[in-house]
Amino acid sequence: MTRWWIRPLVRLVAALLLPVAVPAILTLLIWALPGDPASIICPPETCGGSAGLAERWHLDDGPMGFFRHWAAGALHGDFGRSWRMLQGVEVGELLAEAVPTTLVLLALAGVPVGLGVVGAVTGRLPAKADPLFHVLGLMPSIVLGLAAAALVQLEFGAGAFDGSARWARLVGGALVLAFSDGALAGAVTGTRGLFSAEARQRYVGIAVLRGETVLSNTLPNVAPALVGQLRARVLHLLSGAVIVEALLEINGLGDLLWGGTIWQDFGVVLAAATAFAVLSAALLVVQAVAEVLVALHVRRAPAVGAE
Amino acid sequence: MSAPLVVLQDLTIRAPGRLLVEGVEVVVEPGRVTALVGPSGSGKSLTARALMGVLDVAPGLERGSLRYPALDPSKDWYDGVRGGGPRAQARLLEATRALRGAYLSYSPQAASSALNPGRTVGQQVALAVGRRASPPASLGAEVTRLLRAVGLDPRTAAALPGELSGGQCQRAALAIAVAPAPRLVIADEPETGLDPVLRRAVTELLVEVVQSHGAGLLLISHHHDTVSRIAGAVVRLRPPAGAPEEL
Amino acid sequence: MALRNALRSAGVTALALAGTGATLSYHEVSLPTTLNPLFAATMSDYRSQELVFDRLWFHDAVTNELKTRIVEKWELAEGGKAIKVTLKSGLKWHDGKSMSAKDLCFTVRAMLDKGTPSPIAEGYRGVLEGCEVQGGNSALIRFTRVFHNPRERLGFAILPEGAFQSTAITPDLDFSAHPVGSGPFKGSRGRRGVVFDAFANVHHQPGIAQLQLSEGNDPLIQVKTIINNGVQGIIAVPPTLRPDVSASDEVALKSYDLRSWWFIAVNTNKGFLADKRVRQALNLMLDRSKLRELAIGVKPGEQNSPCEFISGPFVQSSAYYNRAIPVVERSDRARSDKLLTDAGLAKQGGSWTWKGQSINLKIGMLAPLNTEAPDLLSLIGNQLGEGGFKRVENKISEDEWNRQILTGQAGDYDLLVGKWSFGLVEDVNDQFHSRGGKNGKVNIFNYANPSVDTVLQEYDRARTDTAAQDAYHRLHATLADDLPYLFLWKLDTKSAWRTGVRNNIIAPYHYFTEIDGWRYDK
Amino acid sequence: MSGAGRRFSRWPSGLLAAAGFGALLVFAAFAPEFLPDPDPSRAWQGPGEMPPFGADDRGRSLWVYATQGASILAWPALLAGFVVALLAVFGGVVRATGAARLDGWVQGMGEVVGALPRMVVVLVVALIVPADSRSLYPLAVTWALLAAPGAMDEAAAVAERLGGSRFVEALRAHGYSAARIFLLHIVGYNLRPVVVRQAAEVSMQVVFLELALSYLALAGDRPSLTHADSVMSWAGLLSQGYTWLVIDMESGHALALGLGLIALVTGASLAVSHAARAR
Repeated sequence: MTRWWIRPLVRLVAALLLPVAVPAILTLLIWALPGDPASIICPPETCGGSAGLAERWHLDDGPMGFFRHWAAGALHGDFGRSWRMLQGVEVGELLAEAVPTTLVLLALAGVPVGLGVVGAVTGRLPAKADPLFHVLGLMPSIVLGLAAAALVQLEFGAGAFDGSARWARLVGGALVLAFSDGALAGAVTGTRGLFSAEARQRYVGIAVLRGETVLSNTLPNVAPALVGQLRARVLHLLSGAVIVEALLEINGLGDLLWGGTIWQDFGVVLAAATAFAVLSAALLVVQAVAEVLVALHVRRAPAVGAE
Repeated sequence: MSAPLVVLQDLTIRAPGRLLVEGVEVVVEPGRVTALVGPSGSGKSLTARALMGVLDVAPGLERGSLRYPALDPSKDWYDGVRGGGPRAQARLLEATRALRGAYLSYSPQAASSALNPGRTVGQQVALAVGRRASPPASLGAEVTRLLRAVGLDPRTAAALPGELSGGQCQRAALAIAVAPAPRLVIADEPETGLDPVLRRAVTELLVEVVQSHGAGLLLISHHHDTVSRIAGAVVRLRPPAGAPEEL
Repeated sequence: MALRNALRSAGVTALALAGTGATLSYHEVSLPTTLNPLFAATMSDYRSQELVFDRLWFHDAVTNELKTRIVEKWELAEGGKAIKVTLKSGLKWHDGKSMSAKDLCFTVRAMLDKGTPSPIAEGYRGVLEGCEVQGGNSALIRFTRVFHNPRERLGFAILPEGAFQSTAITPDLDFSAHPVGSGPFKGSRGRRGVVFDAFANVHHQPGIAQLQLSEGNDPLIQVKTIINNGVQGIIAVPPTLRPDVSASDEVALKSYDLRSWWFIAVNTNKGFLADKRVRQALNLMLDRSKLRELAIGVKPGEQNSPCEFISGPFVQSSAYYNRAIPVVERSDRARSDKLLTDAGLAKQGGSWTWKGQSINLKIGMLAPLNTEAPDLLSLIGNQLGEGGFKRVENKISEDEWNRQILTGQAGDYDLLVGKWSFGLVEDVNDQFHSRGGKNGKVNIFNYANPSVDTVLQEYDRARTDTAAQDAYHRLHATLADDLPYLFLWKLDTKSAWRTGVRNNIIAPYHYFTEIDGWRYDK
Repeated sequence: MSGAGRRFSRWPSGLLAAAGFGALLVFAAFAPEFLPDPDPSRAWQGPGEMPPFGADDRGRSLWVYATQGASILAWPALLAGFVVALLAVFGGVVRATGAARLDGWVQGMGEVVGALPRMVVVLVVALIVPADSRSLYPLAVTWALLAAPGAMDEAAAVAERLGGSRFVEALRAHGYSAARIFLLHIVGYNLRPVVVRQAAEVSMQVVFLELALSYLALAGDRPSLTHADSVMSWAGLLSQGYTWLVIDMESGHALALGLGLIALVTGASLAVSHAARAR
């Protein structure tokens, strides 16, 4: 307990590192690929002479120069334009649509997961239900996703993306995210495990003899582990969003990344991957802050000495 | 002569296939020390818990009555609990919650593992003080007073149980037990895990602190010397299975 | 099951609703990669751009005669090395500004500008020399030399000067997604589709208010969708699914001749494949009838099949096709084995080896071809396998194809299955001329054959159609013998449109050239 | 997951696991190297007409899908499981030895690696693998490396519950050799359940990953990211089955087979974890 601040600190450092490291590594990859970067980013057949591109995109200054320019632009919200996936469209514009969409998707997926966690903490959700969640959780997202896609297609038609069709895709995707690949099951059993283990501690029984409640004693003590688990869950959902969005054609970050990858549109991939890194970093920060708050709460003591 | 703090009669608790305690009678008068003695397994802790309205064995309470005459001479808290099984016992637990840590409080044995490791000692004492009917003018000052009373440096208020020695924990637990200014303190083998010198100190401190608060004390112990030295009344438990009684 | 059916019936109505409103929605196999005519790479690009832009000259979809919608009058100048063009007056761009000769010359200058990284522009750099405005609506366009068909060389789309900062036009401008044209529709590319809104003009009065283009992947589902009126059109219906469409009274198949032909390019620079006899052997090893039957679904001896075999780089209906050269339909294992043995290959344990090394053919195919001819790659692979060749099979994405294959960086591939579609000009110089300078720009395996180059130059120099045809007939003969490609077939392309869509004349290649006349009553 | 399982014998689940993975490897072993020619006249035939599993839309036996799909998956999935197991053991042992500095580094690295959304990294790796040498191996190993921090954490926690280095000291006092302590007592007796479960889960995830990537490639009519195009992934079964879902093509049996194979993998992975837990 003496150096309680180390873990949060490590997390904060990691959080600072991620959004820089991810695009930096990607940049190196562009140069690691065979062929010259310009023609990798836009094949000569569509972009003709790549010398012009190299200059436009600062590809001729080597990886460092390119990354400097890119990062400088990114800091001002200028991610350049899409070369291949959606030629001419500002990548920033794509992000502006994708990030909120993915956040909504995660939020929707977070509802059942959150309810599961709360249910497990308060004991409202009987442990008897766990096997059911487990069976559901064994389903890979691709299978549930296909079912959801089929429903959307049957209900709204293949080409429908706006209005209620958009929401149907979002809600469908969220449910797939929440239930497949053990997301909900993991959250529920994980939380339950944490609390039941803590509730078995002797001090809890004694606290009851003092007329205190179990939760008021266990909650602060499991909070750090709980926050850690929740972060892992959200990260899991975030990663799952790639497949689900691509499958259900939801205009989110995951789909953007998928599109960027198959079109080898590095501008888009860079931006999307960085956005993912930022979201993940934000989660790290949240966890670190939560840990600090808990530590401070634990250390709280009435001002003594005055009599 | 004022009313007894607690009157427990004919306490009979059954676990699957065997009796745990049978026909136990306990009366604790205010201002005096009552000792609950008996060999291990004779149900001392069980009786103490039953006396606080905490019954957590199935099928559980078979016979008996529990009264807190100083509060309400007529009310038998076991009404509707006898033979009621876990559900009725859970109801009793809820019903008596307000009393625990207020009217009567509990000082555990092996306190180092009995204190919440995630809360400073000061915070735990403060929480207990907070359960008084009339809160003190200055919480900080009251915590300091209590810590001093049990012979702890007020600075230990900022310490977590893990950072204290066994003896310090025992003292802290005692402070927590008396903090709500209870009418009755139930001390469960407070000497356990302490060396003879410390053991004596702690029990004497216990009696002194409790009596200075004008409360009654139910002391659970299997140390004859302690009991004979401080107890005004002794309740002997013998294992219902008829195991040979100590003493 | 019951739920599924209930949903399906609900789905059908939902699909039906999607088709209502004053819009015509249709599926392409893939969305256009850009709406900027300078960077068109796929057929879907060309089709979409035809809705948004006017080309200076185009071929009539029915009579195939050369036509224009925006030229008032024209005359050759400077002894045929230049052409004076006068544009019609009152032509408007989609942003309301009026079109003038300045825009025409801007387009020419943009294409000549080296800062415009456009392969299409590069093609014109060999043809055009410059352009000067002569009065408000007239411009003088100069050619690099005298052409026998000068106006046919002017099939480019006109771009608005006002929409660009400079003549150096790059593909990443917003123009690629939200172009300003003078065509019948104002186009806007979204993440999931393209919307084209009718734009009335002096030279365009489109009869349809809006077109909605969306991507339709599984062709089977596309066909079911159009039958349910989920969309009103499908651009490409694979031969195997055409019977399903014909079976419906509400949907009609519409033929549009892309003049596209399929081939297997052979890596003539790689070891044993450099030997002509090996290529001939491979040519004889293929059972084209079986390939066609299993991949396209053409029964042996079927009349007016959508798929005709070819023996050279033209479709049989073309004037350039040399009918004297027979096609190879069936395989002739005995002859092919003999040719291979003569070329120094030896069979060990049932598979061919060369100089003691076992041969492992690396075969690639342009992935989207699989929609038109399912399993073609594995069918070809299996036939070569039966012939005694080990092999690896890879599909190649359109992007990868453009990036690696067409730029002559096909690397260690041995055989590549692909397709060419001709535009206005049936010109195969880029495919077969040895690479260098402006020549052989899409020469896949960098095939180099002096006698072929000579013939191609003759075609280039030809001043009359007959001279050009004569050159290409000889080219056909040479290629059929030297076999840098194993020529497969011409596969005609069919669209499906709801019968409610009337007067929908479809132009070869650019498809929507006659869209003004289309009508749709629900 | 907990106590309940311990009462069972290891054998039934062990056999089930062996059967599951055995089937997978047998399928893989029987996989034809190339797709056979289609026979359109037999399209959509049911298992009755074309045993054992029926035919696809081109009249090709679904047996080919099952076997070729397995040949794509089996070894990469097992490799991924092995990598995770190895790293988890490492994590556990490091904690047990009480090598604080190394442990610190391991945790720090885990923090960073664990914070990367897995699919994002996998896609980026897929992006740089040359198109003509596609295979599931690089993606599987990447996935394993990304999953490792979690596994190492859990293993370390187990070692910690044992009492970390004190546990080792205690056993030393009993005169056990270091090898015996680490291999048998720490890894064999205590880490086994966690390590095996993590490995099994990751293997299963790799299978699902392949299905997802192949399906998306198939749906977009693009070359696969995970295998050569002369073989068919199980994703082919799902996309065939999808047409049954949306347009009622007679391809229900394809979907059933696809789901069956997924169930096989899931069951095997569960059984392995259970066997490792059982006494």
